[in-house]
Amino acid sequence: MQKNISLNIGNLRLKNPVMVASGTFGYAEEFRGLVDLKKLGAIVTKTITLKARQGNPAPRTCETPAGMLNSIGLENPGIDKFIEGKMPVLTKLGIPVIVSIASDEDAQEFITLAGKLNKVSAVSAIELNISCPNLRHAHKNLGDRQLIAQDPKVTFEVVKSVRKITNKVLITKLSPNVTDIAEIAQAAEDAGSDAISLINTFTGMSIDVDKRIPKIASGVGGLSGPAIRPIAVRMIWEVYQKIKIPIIGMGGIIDVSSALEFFLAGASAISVGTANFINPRAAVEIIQGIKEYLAESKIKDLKNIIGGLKT
Amino acid sequence: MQKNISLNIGNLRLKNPVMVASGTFGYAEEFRGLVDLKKLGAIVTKTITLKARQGNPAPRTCETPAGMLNSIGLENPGIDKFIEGKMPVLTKLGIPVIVSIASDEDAQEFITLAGKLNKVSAVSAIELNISCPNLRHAHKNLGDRQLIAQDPKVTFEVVKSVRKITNKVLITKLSPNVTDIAEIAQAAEDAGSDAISLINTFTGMSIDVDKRIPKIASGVGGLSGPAIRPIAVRMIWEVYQKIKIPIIGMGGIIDVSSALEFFLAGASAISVGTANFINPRAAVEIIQGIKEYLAESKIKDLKNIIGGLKT
Amino acid sequence: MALKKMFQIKAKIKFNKRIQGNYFYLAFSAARIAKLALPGQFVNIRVSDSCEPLLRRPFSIYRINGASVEIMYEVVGKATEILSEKKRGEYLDVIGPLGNGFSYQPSAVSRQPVIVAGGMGVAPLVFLAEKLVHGKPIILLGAKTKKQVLCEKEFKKIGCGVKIATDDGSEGLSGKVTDLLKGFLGAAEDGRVRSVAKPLLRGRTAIYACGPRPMLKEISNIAKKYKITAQISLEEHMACGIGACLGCVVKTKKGFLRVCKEGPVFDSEEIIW
Amino acid sequence: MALKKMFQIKAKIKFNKRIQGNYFYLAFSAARIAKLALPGQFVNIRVSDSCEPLLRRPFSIYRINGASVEIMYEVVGKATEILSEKKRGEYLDVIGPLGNGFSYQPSAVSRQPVIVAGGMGVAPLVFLAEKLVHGKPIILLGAKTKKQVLCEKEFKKIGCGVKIATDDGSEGLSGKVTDLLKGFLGAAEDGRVRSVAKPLLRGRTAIYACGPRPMLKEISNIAKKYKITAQISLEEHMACGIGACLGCVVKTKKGFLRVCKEGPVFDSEEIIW
Ligand SMILES: Cc1cc2nc3c(=O)[nH]c(=O)nc-3n(C[C@H](O)[C@H](O)[C@H](O)COP(=O)(O)OP(=O)(O)OC[C@H]3O[C@@H](n4cnc5c(N)ncnc54)[C@H](O)[C@@H]3O)c2cc1C
Ligand SMILES: Cc1cc2nc3c(=O)[nH]c(=O)nc-3n(C[C@H](O)[C@H](O)[C@H](O)COP(=O)(O)OP(=O)(O)OC[C@H]3O[C@@H](n4cnc5c(N)ncnc54)[C@H](O)[C@@H]3O)c2cc1C
Ligand SMILES: Cc1cc2nc3c(=O)[nH]c(=O)nc-3n(C[C@H](O)[C@H](O)[C@H](O)COP(=O)(O)O)c2cc1C
Ligand SMILES: Cc1cc2nc3c(=O)[nH]c(=O)nc-3n(C[C@H](O)[C@H](O)[C@H](O)COP(=O)(O)O)c2cc1C
Ligand code: FES
Ligand code: FES
Repeated sequence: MQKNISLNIGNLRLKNPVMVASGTFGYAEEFRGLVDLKKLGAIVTKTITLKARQGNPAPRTCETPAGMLNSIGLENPGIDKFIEGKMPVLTKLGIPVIVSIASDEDAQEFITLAGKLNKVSAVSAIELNISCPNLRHAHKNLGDRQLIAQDPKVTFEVVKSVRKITNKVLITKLSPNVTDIAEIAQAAEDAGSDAISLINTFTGMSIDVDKRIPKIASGVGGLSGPAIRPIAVRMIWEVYQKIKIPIIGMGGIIDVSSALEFFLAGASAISVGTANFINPRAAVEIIQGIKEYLAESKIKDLKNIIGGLKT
Repeated sequence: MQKNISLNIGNLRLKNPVMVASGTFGYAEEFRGLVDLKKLGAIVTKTITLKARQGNPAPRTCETPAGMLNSIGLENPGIDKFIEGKMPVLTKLGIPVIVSIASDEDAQEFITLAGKLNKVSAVSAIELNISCPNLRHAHKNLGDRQLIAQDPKVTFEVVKSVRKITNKVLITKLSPNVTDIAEIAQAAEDAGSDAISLINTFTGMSIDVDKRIPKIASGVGGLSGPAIRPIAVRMIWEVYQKIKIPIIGMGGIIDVSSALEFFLAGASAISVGTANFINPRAAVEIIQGIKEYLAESKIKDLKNIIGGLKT
Repeated sequence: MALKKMFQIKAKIKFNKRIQGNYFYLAFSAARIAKLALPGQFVNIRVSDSCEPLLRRPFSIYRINGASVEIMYEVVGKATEILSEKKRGEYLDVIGPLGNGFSYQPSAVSRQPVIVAGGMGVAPLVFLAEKLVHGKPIILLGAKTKKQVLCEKEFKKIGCGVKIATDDGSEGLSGKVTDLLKGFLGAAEDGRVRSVAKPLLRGRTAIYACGPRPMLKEISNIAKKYKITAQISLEEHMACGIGACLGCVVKTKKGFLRVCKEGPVFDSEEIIW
Repeated sequence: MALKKMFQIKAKIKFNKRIQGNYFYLAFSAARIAKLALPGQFVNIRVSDSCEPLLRRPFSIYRINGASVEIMYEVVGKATEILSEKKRGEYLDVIGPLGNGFSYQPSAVSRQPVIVAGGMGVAPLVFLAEKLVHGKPIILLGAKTKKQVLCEKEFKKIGCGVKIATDDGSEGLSGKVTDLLKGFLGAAEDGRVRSVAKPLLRGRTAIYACGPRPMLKEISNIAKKYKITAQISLEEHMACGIGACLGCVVKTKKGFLRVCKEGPVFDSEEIIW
């Protein structure tokens, strides 16, 4: 029996629900030869900013118990060079390309960035990264908050302003560093986001006790990997109770079993992040594993298990 | 050369800075024979409520990557039986006993509880657990928030009201499930807390994908263990920048190296939680390890490294 | 309840061998645990000093052999997999003996107790059978299939009568071990067979059982029906194994009790299923 | 830069033996990696399928032997400890070959290149010496103490001249390997000794170095002073090893470059220390 695992995120049709997460898959070409890239549901690019960013000094990563910290600092060539140099390669893959964007100073930049992407037909969707722990105080109305995604009003405002100027599928990526994730998700939905991506990394810190310095040069960084999975799953479940638009779930997914937790908690699609570093084939293996799970459980359509957790 | 590792938390003198965390050391007697209990800096009891609580149905715990979820549901005999049945045994240990209390319905209960503890001279300090993820909506002014420790105003109010009626050393235990931990810590300090304990567990969820049910019966529970350590260390560091009262740091401490991260980030004392289950001697080994670290680093007093992270 | 002694020991592995399929048999030196251990008690083992697995894992004490403690286990996940790869001479971090084991009267009185084991639940029951041997215990063993029937020889060696049930009928009765038990009690009631079950029905001995939860529940029902005593050994996920975390509770008539501390053996009539 | 081929391989361990102290020598079968590997490239190994360690670990390709890839490593933490416990016949999950290795001219031209190794930094340099052998490379080996001097025999077997410096003077010069290098260059400059360093000073060959960061920095300074070329192999913490995470950067005149992709070998004059 044929199992259906395709789905829509807004108008965007995905042949399967497994993407690779922003910043963890480069611009795809890095994985060529290791993975059959055509099999992926979609690729989310490294977050792109208006101007090129050189990023933070090294060390930029360190391992933590069942996780890792990173503070890449959004190193990227800037939107123009990205469109010119990276998009053609990405387009050739023949899979949906979701471009992640962030503003490094001014929320107005989101509009400029989205405007530029509007003109690139190969861009399937835009992901608003309003939750990067390496970009602080990126909006004048934030007050004490560090991230746009930590304030429902600012989130609403930013999403709304981009929504107004683009018809591309719009995904808002949220931060787990908040008291009430559902409240922020609601704000993004209200502002017209087509989907919610969550979670971005937790801000964390790890210390080299012999040298008495932080293990990553920037001090704090973003925590990802299996360690954070239980929190991610709980957040998806909470958000799922509250909003109607699709959720793209991520945070510590490493295999089919961990991926299924996210679907059962309410994610319509999932994104593989840190696991790409450990096993470049993780995403592709998960796609296969989902099909097998459906077959074994005699379920016709993946949609039937979304949010299917029995409580 | 003699190394000093003693310290004060308010008026409470501790011979060393290593405690065992609430809910992870029972009422100490469970560990008798496995650990030399007299060596501990202090013991924090399981959280006690006014009335006895039978707690949640099983399964109450499950393992997660480098961590565990629990939803004990604050099972405890109630304050009167605690004072009668457990305090005498605890008192005999000859180490400071910090009694953790929570209100399971009404913030007014904190006052009643503290009032009862005032009369027990063997109680060295009171820890206000306003951050238990298994106790939701425990205050009428919380609005959408689930925990007292998620709202700076309610935190201030509750701490203040207890402060007014007790001269015992007062410790406020904070939740990591917040957008801005320093803001809550500040509220507790302003309200007269003598110290801050952080962090309590993260709310998390883990799913049995074959049965499609949560792995713990109550659905969500509290995430503890090494997995959360980088977030805990970052929060200590943030709070340390903002407040003047001592911080009791915890979250994933399993050995001397992880303990030292907390001191360097700004903790004056630390608490060992989940690690007690893995290695009952963890706390005692950490005390020894701290002394050795000071000797090797030629540091006279542990105080000299508190917040000593170079950034 | 008086505080029982327990020890945390770096215990050297004496052997660790595959019995059949995924079942293993391991012994480690731990004189102090060996000396105090009672049937039905367990040990809590840290199989690795890494974060995966993070927590200790509980295993029934299978048998005591001088200063050696023996366990029998099935590989079902990460910790048991790691355990199965350990070699003779390596060390395990073990806490034990833990919990309350089976309680039994001096063997003269407890004539022909009935021991019921489901699958890996057999682990603590050989040790128990040794202690009850003068009462000529009757052993009912259940498993999914012939290859999963464990310890038949060991029980026979001690001198116990063994009856077997397998789900697929590949050995003994085709059905559940509880069917064996029912047949056994029913027959005795009818007086159809020799009255080996009589002492049980007259309350002079008890059923001792360990195995999957549904089996234990069924045995509780049977015990209730026949008004006999059943001591059952329960499992629950454990974080500490020593009564400190309150994680491993079971609902009883006295409220929640800790499987690791008040249990793992309970009177079946105490349990609220 | 053209995309280079790399493979993810379940590679069978052929041997894994202790050389001395904490140093180990391991070989695994990986024909496709062996075929393409160049000196200075590395492999990224997942030593266990657990969460600890979570990430792969990079190791220089020590040597290629037919279809076998060999590495040499020091046990410094969790991953290398686990690696050291692996047995012949077990499998490793390996990605490679990765990065850009040393670049060298046809050996006829590159007369007497100078190879400088500090401690475990020797790992990629025997392979390199093999390729440069017609140029009669001169090897300068540095270590803390005699017991940590690695590969002396291997270099000699190929036919290279080896000079040694140890911090404690237990073998060779008492001092740093960079002192050896300085003495060597200084002497050649003065014309005091036979002119083995002349080709280097005249820019006809280069220094090839791998070792701790301070050593490489010192070599960069020396190279700058003498206006000679030094190719140095850097280390940085790696999450992916394939250029995807942007984690392993080093500051260069061209901005941040990835050690795993543009490196690990760089021209020393490119690096901003
Ligand atoms: C008092 C007691 C005595 C036991 N005695 C034995 C014994 O003698 N021999 C033996 O093989 N096993 C015994 N067990 C079960 C044994 O502890 C588990 O099989 C083991 O912990 C599994 O660890 P793992 O990491 O390999 O599997 P995991 O990956 O942790 O789990 C694999 C599967 O086993 C289940 N499981 C894990 N831990 C427990 C637990 N504590 N109770 C019930 N199910 C669990 C999980 O839910 C999962 O389905 C006993 C358990 C208890 C509580
Ligand atoms: C390109 C490259 C080639 C390498 N080749 C070799 C080799 O041939 N032989 C060899 O023994 N080692 C080599 N290393 C270093 C090796 O990767 C580390 O020693 C190893 O990752 C340590 O893992 P661990 O879990 O045992 O130690 P950890 O517990 O991870 O760390 C132990 C100590 O080593 C340091 N460390 C860990 N990873 C790295 C890293 N990537 N770079 C620098 N320091 C690190 C840590 O900061 C810590 O101080 C190489 C590293 C790189 C980047
Ligand atoms: C090295 C690294 C770089 C990342 N860069 C970005 C980024 O540029 N933009 C973004 O939205 N998220 C970024 N993330 C976050 C991931 O997309 C993902 O949300 C997070 O890592 C949680 O998923 P995981 O646990 O599967 O990795 C990055 C994560 C890592 C580990
Ligand atoms: C099983 C369990 C029960 C707990 N019960 C309590 C409690 O009653 N009161 C409380 O304040 N914290 C409780 N905690 C939280 C711990 O005190 C501690 O804050 C947390 O576990 C983080 O530290 P750790 O990672 O070292 O365990 C409990 C934690 C665990 C694991
Ligand atoms: S496992 Fe902790 S109380 Fe039983
Ligand atoms: S390790 Fe990821 S880019 Fe080099």
